[in-house]
Amino acid sequence: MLTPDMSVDMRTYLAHVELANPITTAAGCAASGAELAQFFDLARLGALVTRSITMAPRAGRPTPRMAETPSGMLNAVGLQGPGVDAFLELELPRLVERGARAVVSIAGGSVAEYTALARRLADAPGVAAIEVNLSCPNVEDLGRVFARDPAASAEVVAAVRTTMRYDVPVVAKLAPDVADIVAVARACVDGGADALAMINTPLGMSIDVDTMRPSLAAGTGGLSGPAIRPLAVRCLWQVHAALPGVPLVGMGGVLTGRDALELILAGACVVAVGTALFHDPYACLRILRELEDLLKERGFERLADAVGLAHRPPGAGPRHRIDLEESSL
Amino acid sequence: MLTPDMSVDMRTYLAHVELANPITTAAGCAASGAELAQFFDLARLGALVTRSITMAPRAGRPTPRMAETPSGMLNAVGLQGPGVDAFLELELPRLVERGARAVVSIAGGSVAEYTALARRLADAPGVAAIEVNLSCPNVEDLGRVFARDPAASAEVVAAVRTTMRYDVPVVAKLAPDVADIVAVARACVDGGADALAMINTPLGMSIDVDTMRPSLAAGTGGLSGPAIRPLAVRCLWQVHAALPGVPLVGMGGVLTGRDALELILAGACVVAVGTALFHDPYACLRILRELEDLLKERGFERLADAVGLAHRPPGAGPRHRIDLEESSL
Amino acid sequence: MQVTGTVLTTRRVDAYHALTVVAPGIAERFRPGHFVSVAVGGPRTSMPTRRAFSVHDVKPDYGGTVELVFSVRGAGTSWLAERKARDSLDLVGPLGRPFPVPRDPCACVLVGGEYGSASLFSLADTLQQRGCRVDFVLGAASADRVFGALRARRMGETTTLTTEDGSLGLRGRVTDVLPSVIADARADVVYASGPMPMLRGVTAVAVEFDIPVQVSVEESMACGYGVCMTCVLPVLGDDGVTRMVRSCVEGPVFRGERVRFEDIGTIPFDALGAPGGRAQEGGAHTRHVS
Amino acid sequence: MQVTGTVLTTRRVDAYHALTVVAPGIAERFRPGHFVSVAVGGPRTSMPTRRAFSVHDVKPDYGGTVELVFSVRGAGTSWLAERKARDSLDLVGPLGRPFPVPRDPCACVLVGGEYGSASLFSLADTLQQRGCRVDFVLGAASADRVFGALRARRMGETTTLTTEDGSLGLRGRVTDVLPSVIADARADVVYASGPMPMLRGVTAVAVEFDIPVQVSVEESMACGYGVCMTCVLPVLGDDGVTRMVRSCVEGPVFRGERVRFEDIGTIPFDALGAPGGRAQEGGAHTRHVS
Ligand SMILES: Cc1cc2nc3c(=O)[nH]c(=O)nc-3n(C[C@H](O)[C@H](O)[C@H](O)COP(=O)(O)OP(=O)(O)OC[C@H]3O[C@@H](n4cnc5c(N)ncnc54)[C@H](O)[C@@H]3O)c2cc1C
Ligand SMILES: Cc1cc2nc3c(=O)[nH]c(=O)nc-3n(C[C@H](O)[C@H](O)[C@H](O)COP(=O)(O)OP(=O)(O)OC[C@H]3O[C@@H](n4cnc5c(N)ncnc54)[C@H](O)[C@@H]3O)c2cc1C
Ligand SMILES: Cc1cc2nc3c(=O)[nH]c(=O)nc-3n(C[C@H](O)[C@H](O)[C@H](O)COP(=O)(O)O)c2cc1C
Ligand SMILES: Cc1cc2nc3c(=O)[nH]c(=O)nc-3n(C[C@H](O)[C@H](O)[C@H](O)COP(=O)(O)O)c2cc1C
Ligand code: FES
Ligand code: FES
Repeated sequence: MLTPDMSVDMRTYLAHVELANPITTAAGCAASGAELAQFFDLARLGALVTRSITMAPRAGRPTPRMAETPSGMLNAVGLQGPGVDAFLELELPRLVERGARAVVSIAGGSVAEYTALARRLADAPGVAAIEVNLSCPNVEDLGRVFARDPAASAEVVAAVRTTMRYDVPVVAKLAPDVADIVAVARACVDGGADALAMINTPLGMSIDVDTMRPSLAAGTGGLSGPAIRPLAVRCLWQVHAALPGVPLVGMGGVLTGRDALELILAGACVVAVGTALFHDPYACLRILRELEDLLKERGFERLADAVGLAHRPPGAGPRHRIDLEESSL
Repeated sequence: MLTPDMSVDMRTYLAHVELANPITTAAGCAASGAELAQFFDLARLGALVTRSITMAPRAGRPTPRMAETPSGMLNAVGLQGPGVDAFLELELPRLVERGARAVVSIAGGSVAEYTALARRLADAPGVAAIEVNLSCPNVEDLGRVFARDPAASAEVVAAVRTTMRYDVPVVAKLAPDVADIVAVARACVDGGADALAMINTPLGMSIDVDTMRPSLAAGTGGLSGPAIRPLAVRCLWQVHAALPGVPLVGMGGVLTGRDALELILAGACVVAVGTALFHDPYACLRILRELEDLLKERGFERLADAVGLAHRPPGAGPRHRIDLEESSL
Repeated sequence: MQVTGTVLTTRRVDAYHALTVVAPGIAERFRPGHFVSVAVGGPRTSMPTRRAFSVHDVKPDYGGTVELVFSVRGAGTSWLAERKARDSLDLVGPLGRPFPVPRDPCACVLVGGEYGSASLFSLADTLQQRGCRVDFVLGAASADRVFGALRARRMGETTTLTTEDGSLGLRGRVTDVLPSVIADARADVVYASGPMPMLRGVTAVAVEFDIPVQVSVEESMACGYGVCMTCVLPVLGDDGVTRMVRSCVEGPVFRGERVRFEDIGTIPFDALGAPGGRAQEGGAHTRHVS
Repeated sequence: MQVTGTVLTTRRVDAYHALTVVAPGIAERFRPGHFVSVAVGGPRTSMPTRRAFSVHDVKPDYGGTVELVFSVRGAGTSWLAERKARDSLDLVGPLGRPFPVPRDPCACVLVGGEYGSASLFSLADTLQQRGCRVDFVLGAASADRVFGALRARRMGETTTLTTEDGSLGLRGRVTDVLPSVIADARADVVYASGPMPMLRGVTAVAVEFDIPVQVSVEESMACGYGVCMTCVLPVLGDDGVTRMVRSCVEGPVFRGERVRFEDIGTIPFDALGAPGGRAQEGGAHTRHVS
């Protein structure tokens, strides 16, 4: 047991890269980092995950790009960003200067584009890890999203893994709207992923009953926020059960330390915060503090001891028997 | 335009079966109907959809079976029910006596079991339609859920369609946790489905951070309630766009007339109410009233004119251009 | 029935909050042991399931009021604790199977644990009106969590209090003192309301004395009126068959010896419809009777 | 900065609600044109995104208060309309690029539509302190939706009111009367806040008179401080390149003639990074400047 004044060892590992704590921003939810830096020192984050960087500058989707849904929001930003050259010239160096650990998210429309991005990033100083955003339409497969196809996901991951420096971990980011998340996870690990991040936003939609038209200009959009947390917990749980040795970055609707702990107990060793940042610029630091307090209350000396703990066979008693049948009924 | 005292024609068709109005209960959310009958006359519903009937009586899953999540709930009831014989002897006749239109939901673990259920129901008087719950583990395929596999879904639907009386529509009920809902929908229609119902509950999970164990005894459970409405709207939208002639039963987080209208504008001609019934036994009638008022306010003379209306090309102006790319980003 | 009631008063009672709500329709139909379910979080709440609470008291004021007593557990009860007089509250009730009361006068021991005692006072009233003797045994973890000790002392022939930390009454549990209370009162029947482990213990004592025991159970509930099937527990029927029965409509009050306490949280292998278990033939057996 | 403020007063002003909130840190940093974002729905809200509101007024009372004026649109503003004195309110602000004010005294026409006028009075104050002449043009659909007519009459050199139904002032729109107001006042600059179509019209008039116009736009916002990229609109940069810029940090105040009003809701084909459009070489061009 800890005494009240002892602190919990919050260090964690994203593959072999040590992070001072498990709380990061989620890709696309902290822009270039500069905005958050007005509020607090970015070095206090486990890592800052960048928006998904593309080869060319992208203007994104038309507006409205955002709609609120019950305990969630839909977005269709469409990867607006400056392109990899401007990112390397202007954004990444600023992050490094600020002492942030930078995880760079990349997005492409073909295996070749992901490879090209990896090549541009391979020698960039200050890339702590690469996160491969697989929720992009594959232009070579009728726009079918990579993340929905284990083989296509694996191909992208393998190409990036081969291209990146061996000491920079490659994290594959998966989406929940597939029939079998474990199959995609396994394919990515077989393709060389050092870690997996989940979940990206499932595809959703809302219709404005006054205009009688879709709320978003793009029609559909990604659903994020607390509404999807049960999907995130389930995906983490299934993947951690199937691939217990693979480090998992959990995200989806984390607003509080309790939510972060839920994802950690399911198997995440890193927790990313997205939509909550829109509500509270200090969300990451608050969540980190709350998480540490919760771990302390529960007698943990190290964060690492809580990772995946909900999987352990319980003390005894049939009340806690876990039956892993997959049906939702 | 309607004058304020005119009423909207709320009739709708589930395939060729006319329903007096589009609001039904969702399978498994109104038990046998007897409980709701204490509150209001079941004949006022568009239809009463029964719990999913199985061949043998089922005790269901252990408790806790329920956990609340942000704007949603998880359930793992496990199809507790009396079995088809008791259903036919005791429950269905009571529904018929009460003047309810009964849509009978069926669930099985193999194609043979679904076929056997259809055979038992084929000559039962008072079956307005059969809803085939495809979110069941297929014992012959390592417990893989039928709804996640287009071919398996189609096989079940074809078997039920062949067995049922030709004049009883067969509705295939789909789950959203697939990579391509349109592929499953198409397979079911090709297999003979007269209509499609969506969405069943996506698989979710929550972990109690105090006990540090899963909240549900079964570990995972189905997520329902307002949280999933954006997924329901998106599935309806995609399937209606791909298969505009197929009647769709929409469900997922409908609490109000506005929510029902949202699903109708996306393409549903029937709307089922599930979780809202737990909050308000009168939910169906209230939603029906609210829906009728909304249609009236918008100048509709017939419900049918609103079905799928959000798909129509808008008046003009680029603000409303809908871009149907599938990515959630 | 569903009622939009108005909060009349709010007060703190030791560790508990008490809310009195004007809800004539519910008050009128109330019988001891009934519960109500409350919508929490206001319009556009993120909490879609209602919360169940026993009715502590009904009064004729303002056409009929009901009083709930509760402790703050999670977000729903936190919200409820912030209600103020004149706020409105959406209630459904009265729900459930109330306590059955004996036709003829007899000696009754009423056992309450934590806020479980809240539902016993209206029962005691009814029993006394029928000429029954009533003895109370109330227990909790600590003094501030024993609900209704004063009222019990006023109403009961005897009142025995227990706390686990010894801060009020005897140190220990209600089951430690129950045998002597039953013996002294020559009790004919036991009524109990409180946490599941307590109900199990009370039932064991009553069985030992070979007297009937009525327990009011508490299972997680989504609907409260029988449609969701989430609140089940294994109960032995008159026909010797165990069924997973709904505690909201077949309960919350059950005959204690029929509840398979040791199997709660499981599907006993011999329950009707258990996986791999016996599937009864014929429809009649499959009705939920308990 | 994020502040948990306390509601000081609430009042109705015709079709609008006004809330004064004690929020010293925000009041202190405020400049005309700033906005704040408000968390709605309380703890465990089902509404995860904040709502943006212009700051109508700041006062030094209680260390500093801010006043918001709003109309009820959906669930968030309904919730806000129910706040009472002493409730607490979670605000982030001041946010955005405020109205730029001229160094030297000049003649300014301030045009407000609906609640858009709310942000013009503190601007008028600042302008008048710098010796500027201020003329107001306020419009709305109907009399009850014209905000601040009295105050404008008190402050402005002239005040012209328009309503679409003619219930107050002239029947018509602000753009119908704006040319003559500009001419009469020999205006050097126009400031405008209101619905997008109005801003477009006002900009066209100012362009015709060849005077600068500063418009405060209103786009759907999720974060309000630049991280979510949902609030963008096409704006022409100094370099002649159109970029999708964030109205929360690069705006909400823009030079009207730089905003491509006719293309709002689209990605203009010639915007930087438009699909199939030109992708600029080099990094420098890709910074958002406007
Ligand atoms: C028949 C019955 C009578 C009850 N009477 C009382 C009473 O008089 N006073 C009192 O303080 N409590 C009573 N309870 C327990 C009360 O319902 C829970 O404390 C309350 O639901 C917790 O809600 P929450 O939002 O604070 O907790 P949360 O943990 O946030 O609740 C989440 C969900 O779980 C359900 N839940 C959680 N705990 C329980 C529980 N113990 N029983 C049932 N559902 C639960 C809630 O209804 C909700 O759906 C009773 C329960 C039942 C079933
Ligand atoms: C910079 C700025 C200043 C504003 N100032 C005022 C003001 O002073 N007074 C006033 O009444 N309103 C103002 N608005 C509009 C105000 O933000 C919306 O009326 C409000 O967000 C609607 O919230 P709701 O919950 O009632 O509506 P809902 O429709 O339920 O809102 C759903 C979501 O859409 C967003 N949203 C909806 N409409 C708008 C809108 N017009 N602009 C931005 N976001 C929107 C909300 O923020 C929320 O995320 C301003 C908006 C901006 C961007
Ligand atoms: C506005 C917005 C933009 C996003 N952009 C990206 C992105 O560029 N790349 C990516 O991999 N995920 C992106 N996401 C998904 C988030 O990283 C995260 O996976 C998801 O939002 C779930 O977490 P949350 O519920 O905490 O937001 C975006 C999410 C939002 C809300
Ligand atoms: C407690 C519960 C039990 C359910 N049982 C069934 C069932 O037996 N068969 C079925 O097809 N769907 C079942 N469902 C799914 C619902 O029919 C519906 O598809 C889903 O809950 C989404 O609608 P809602 O958000 O309105 O609840 C069940 C849902 C709940 C919450
Ligand atoms: S609580 Fe729904 S059946 Fe008992
Ligand atoms: S509102 Fe988030 S970037 Fe402007």
